[in-house]
Amino acid sequence: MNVPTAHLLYLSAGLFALGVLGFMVRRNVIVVLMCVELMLNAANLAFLAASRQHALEGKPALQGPVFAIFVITVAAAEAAVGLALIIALYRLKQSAETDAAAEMKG
Amino acid sequence: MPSHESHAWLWWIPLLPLLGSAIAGALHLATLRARHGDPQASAPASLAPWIACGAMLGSFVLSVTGFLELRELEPAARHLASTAHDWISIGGLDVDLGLLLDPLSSVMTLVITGVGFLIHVYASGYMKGDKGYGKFFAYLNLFVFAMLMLVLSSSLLGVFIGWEGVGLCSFLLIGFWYEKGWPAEAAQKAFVMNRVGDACFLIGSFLLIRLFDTLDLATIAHTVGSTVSFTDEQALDMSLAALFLFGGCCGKSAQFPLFTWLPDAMAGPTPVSALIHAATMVTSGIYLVVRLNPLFAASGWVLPLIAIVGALTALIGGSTALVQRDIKKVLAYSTVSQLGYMFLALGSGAWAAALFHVVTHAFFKALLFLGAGSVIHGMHEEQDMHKMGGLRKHMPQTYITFLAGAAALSGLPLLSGFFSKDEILAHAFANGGLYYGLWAVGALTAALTAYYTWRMVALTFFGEERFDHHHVHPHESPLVMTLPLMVLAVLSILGGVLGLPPVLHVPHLLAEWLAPVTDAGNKILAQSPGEHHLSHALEWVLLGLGSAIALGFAHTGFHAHRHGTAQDEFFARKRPTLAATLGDAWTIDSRYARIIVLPLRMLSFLIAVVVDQFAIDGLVNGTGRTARDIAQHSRRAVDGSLASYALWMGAGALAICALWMWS
Amino acid sequence: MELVLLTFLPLLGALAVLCTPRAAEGLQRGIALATTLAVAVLGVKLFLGYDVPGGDGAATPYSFSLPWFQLPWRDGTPTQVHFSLAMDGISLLMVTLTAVLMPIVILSTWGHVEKRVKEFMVWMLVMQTGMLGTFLAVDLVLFYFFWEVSLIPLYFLVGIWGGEQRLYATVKFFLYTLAGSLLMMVAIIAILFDRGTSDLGELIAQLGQTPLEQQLWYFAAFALAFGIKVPLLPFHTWLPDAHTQAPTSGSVVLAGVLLKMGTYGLLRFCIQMLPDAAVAAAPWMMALGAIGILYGALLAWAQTDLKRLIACSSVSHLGYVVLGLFALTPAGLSGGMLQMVNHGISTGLLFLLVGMLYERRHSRALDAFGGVATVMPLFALFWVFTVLSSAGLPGLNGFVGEYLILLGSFQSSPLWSVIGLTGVIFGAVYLLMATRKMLFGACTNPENQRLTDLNAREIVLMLPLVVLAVWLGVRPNDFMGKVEPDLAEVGRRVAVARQSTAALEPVTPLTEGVAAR
Amino acid sequence: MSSILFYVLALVALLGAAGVILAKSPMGSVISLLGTFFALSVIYLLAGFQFLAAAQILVYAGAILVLFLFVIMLLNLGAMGSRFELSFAPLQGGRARLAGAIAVAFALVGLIAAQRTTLAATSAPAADAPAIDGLEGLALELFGRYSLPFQAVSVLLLATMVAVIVLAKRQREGEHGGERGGERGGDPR
Repeated sequence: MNVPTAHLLYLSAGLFALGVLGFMVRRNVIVVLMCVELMLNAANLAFLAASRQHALEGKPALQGPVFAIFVITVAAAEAAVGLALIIALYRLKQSAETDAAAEMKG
Repeated sequence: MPSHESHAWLWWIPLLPLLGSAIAGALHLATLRARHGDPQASAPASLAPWIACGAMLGSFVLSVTGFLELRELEPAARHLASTAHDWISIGGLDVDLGLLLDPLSSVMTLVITGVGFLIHVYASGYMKGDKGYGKFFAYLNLFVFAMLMLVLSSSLLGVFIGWEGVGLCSFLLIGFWYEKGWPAEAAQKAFVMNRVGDACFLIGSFLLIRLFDTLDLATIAHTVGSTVSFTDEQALDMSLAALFLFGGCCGKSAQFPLFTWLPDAMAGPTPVSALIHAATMVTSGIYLVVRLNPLFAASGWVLPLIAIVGALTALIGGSTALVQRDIKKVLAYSTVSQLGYMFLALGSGAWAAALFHVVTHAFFKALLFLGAGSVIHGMHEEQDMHKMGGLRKHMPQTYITFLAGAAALSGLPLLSGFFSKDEILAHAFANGGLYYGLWAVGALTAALTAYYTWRMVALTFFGEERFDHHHVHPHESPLVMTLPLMVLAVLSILGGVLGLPPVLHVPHLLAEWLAPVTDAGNKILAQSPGEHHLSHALEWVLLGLGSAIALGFAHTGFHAHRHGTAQDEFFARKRPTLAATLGDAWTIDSRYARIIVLPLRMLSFLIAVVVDQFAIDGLVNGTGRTARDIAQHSRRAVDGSLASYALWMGAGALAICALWMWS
Repeated sequence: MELVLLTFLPLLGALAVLCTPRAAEGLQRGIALATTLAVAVLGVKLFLGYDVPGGDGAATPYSFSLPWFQLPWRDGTPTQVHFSLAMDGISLLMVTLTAVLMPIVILSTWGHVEKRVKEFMVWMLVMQTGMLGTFLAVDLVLFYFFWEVSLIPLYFLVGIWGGEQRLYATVKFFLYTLAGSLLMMVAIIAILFDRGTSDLGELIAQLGQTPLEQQLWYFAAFALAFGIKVPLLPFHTWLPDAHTQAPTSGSVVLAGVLLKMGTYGLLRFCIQMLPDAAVAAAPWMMALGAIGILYGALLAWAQTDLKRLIACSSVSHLGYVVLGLFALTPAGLSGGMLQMVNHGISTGLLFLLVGMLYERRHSRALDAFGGVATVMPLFALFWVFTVLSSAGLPGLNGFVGEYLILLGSFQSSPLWSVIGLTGVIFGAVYLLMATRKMLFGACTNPENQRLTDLNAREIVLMLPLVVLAVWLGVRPNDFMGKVEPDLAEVGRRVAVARQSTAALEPVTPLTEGVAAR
Repeated sequence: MSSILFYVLALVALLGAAGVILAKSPMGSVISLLGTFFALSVIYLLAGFQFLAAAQILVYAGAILVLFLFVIMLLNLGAMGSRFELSFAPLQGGRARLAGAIAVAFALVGLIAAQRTTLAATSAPAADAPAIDGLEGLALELFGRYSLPFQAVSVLLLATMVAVIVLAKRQREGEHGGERGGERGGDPR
């Protein structure tokens, strides 16, 4: 596909923007976590777009995928811990709403 | 220049009173400790007067020997310098403290120690039984030490030591009976006003340093005398230095702007008024001007200014004394007036005449003050003349000596006051021009002096006895008080012999004696325009006029009040406003309080409260408070809701991206 | 080597006091007194043994230097910060005053420090080390170190043993001085990295080459830090509070020595080290000094609390010192130096006397007293003596310093000298007002009638200061003789700077404005 | 032909992402997220990253999403039988507007950054060109230059496992700590 790399990056920006919007707007913690996943994916896409560009120009382009792999593992770890927290929170507050846990205030 | 071998014995003249003061002080502290035992014990203190009088006598004898030794030396070399103690040699300022006995200072020491000794003897009787007996003599001797330092010092800073020392002792002695409260205020007023004068004195000394780079009086007088011409910048500095030094003299010798402290200084015991506020301290200003007469002679417009201030002060003092009821206030304003005369003399260049009047004034004014003291002592602390009268029967010795003093003060012919006062008026008249006016003021004041002096004599010793008899039993003072009165009376009568007018073809003893000191000044004055000597005929006319004024006004003053206080009431009824303004020394003092003291007090309140606490402190505390408020607000932002945190994170990340994009 | 002993002997004393059991108050006081006496003896020995260095620039007889630590500098070569102490003419008088004053202060605590004596003595001794170190340090970093060491103990002294609002006063004092000294630290660091050395000797030689603009910035930083400590006019509001709330011994040390660290700093670091900047900023500093005199005097006149009145008088007196120092004439410099010592003695005495009165009457309000002289004649004698020494009566110590300062400032700018001179008049006014309200008048208040006069301890406590006051008044040369050469050297350097700045185009008002803050 | 496929897939991905935000129930979000992941995986394939396309499916869709599903089921949050509705409720309100503005700003930043990069459009690669992330090249890179990060990541995963076990373990009676809030009566705070 001879799609210019810029378009790939536009898509990544779009995905990231939606991720941020969801992260700030949604009240359900699980959906917030999903939006975080979404943002990470957008980052992955950007890495790969750049790597594709280097490959097309013939330069060594393996850094992109390696970073993408690391991003994936980190995302997995982050999701696991996030969900464990949600379970603990749920057991404590019987709800997954972000406003439930509001004691930690100044 | 001073003779070469140094006369260490000179130091004993001031040190004897200092020693006396220390011993008297120790005795006083001993009595304090003894008094802890039984309140009545005052044995140790009774020694104090003997020691004090002894010290005074010793230093008088030394002064006389110094005088005699000076007489042997031929006029040009009449200087006895003492060993110099290197006081300050710091930061480019070299001051050596040495004593210098020359004709001028020997006259002054003789007057100080002589009259001082008489007053000490008098005081031992007057102050007997007072709780602070020892302390009084300690202060009195300390005062004499300071006065002698002032008169004998060879450097201006040495004079300043005496200058402030005298101010301190007058503060201590005016406020001697501090339990009564108002003497302490009078003392503080005296000290602060003297301090104003001292500040001007200091500025004068700085200018002298800038001009002559030394503070040694002899060198300054010599340099001014011998230098032919001055650059106009130097001339300005010299007249400014003269002006500021004269400011210092005004403070100390109670001249026009700074004289209101002297009447209040009567709060002190009478011997103090006699010694400090009649004979010695107030004359220090005149001594300084005569000591630096070349500087003042060469200072151009300052000399007439001194004359004007002198004449004005004389008029104010004389007119105020007319309506005073307190006998000591009459004498105080009379002193102010006579000092005005002395400065009038200095202003017209008659240095010897001024000093002659200092000497005669010391005699008769001390006599009058001590006489008044003996009257007050007899009348059990009563000072209001309207409550006295007919005391001549009860106090014959005091009455006679008082008469002598009054005659001398009012300038009756052949007495000391007559000769010294008329010599001043003659010199003033001789200068011509502006001085004619000043002569007229002087003559008028002479009339006023005669009037109020004899009014005082009439009210106190004549007329019916206006005091209630069962409370007050006037009695003659003991011999220890009346003896000094007699000695002073003799001196007042014969004092005139020191300076007989030239028209009698008899040498003016004092003028010749002071010649070495005053020559330089007279030479400079001779160069200035205007003729300076009077024809014989004119002198006779002036002498006749002077004695006519004195006799006439003395007569009217005496007879108007011979029969009691009718004349005073009549005057008060007819001219209430004039009586009031005159009574309050032309309301100068109350104006000072209103125009100077009040605004300053408000300024200090303004500074202390508004500027200091409100503005500066407010600023400091304000910064503290704003820091706390900022912290308070930011605390509220942390409200625990995850959503808002998410927003903050989003905004923060955005800001960083933007920053990164556009940097 | 004696300098190290002199500086750290008090610290040893503090450790000794720490080891004593808490209850043994007598022992603690004894150790503190013994240590301070030892330091006093050593200080006086050093003072007497101090012979003026022979030729120009000969090494001062007492100096001690040890490499301390290194700081990375440009292109790898590290700068070496030395632990170097030295006593030359300028610091001689202040070190001796500190050494002599401390035993008197410790002796005065018998009357008014009862609770927690142990900590009090420890803090006092630590402070003495800090003070001695500050005067002796010849290395900028070391100077700053000791400057802070002397600052912290006073925070505790005022904070724990102080009066009612002691916390407000001590926090304000601490933050105020700390803010100033932080600025100074910035300047020290800047100098360190600009010149690569923090040794005063080298800096004095080298700082001449830095551009005037930069020198002015250094001057401003140092002047502000010392200005707060002196205290100069706008930064003085902490002093009355600190003094009213401080315990007697605390305020004696504060007035006697700590304030002089400010003026000493001005002399050492602002004038000796930065002469060109000093010449440029002299008019402004003289203005602050002269106005400070008047302002302090008027401030004192309006006070009703006795201790606050004396604190304001300190503002006025130190205004003299600043006026003298920045006159930059030999008379001014020597006068300023002498007045530092005089103020320590006369104000120290004043605070001791007020302390004694407070111990008996537990009140400092002027109106609460009246006619005390009838009941306490000895106290009245000492009080009048000290008031006269403080008001500058010739023959006592105040006069010589004051006269030199006014003469010196008259030589450089007559306007400020005359304004300073009016301070002489107001000085007498507020001191006499306080004396009259307190001592004279009838003794009506029954509480006043029961006051007991001074006891032997209190008199012995004050005698050395009284003797010093008279000795300084009558024979000031004995003290200033040793100091003259160094001050003359500073005077010479400033004169040289004055010619060179006169040759330079006049400093643009902006920088001068900068220097003024 | 394949460029058109890319734009279609891009659209699918964006819609899926929007679906995640707007889905009424978390179950709906999971499903739309799954759609985005598939679209991305195919895009990777088109771009020549075969390994990563597989990884995307296996790890993201297979593992993480399943985990989400599992948690949603465990806490029975999603309404099971309901249809997949969208609701625009979250986008109302001042806070949402602010969030919208920030999201748009991010998009803009991304777009500008993308334009600024000098990646000019290039010709299409040969259809049968070898994959960019060829296994042996990737392996050499992963275990060669990036061996340290690789180890670090494995440690990270271990730590995560421990954390998850501790956090999610149900506290049986008799063990103190952990669930204090629940057992002992109302907490005074």
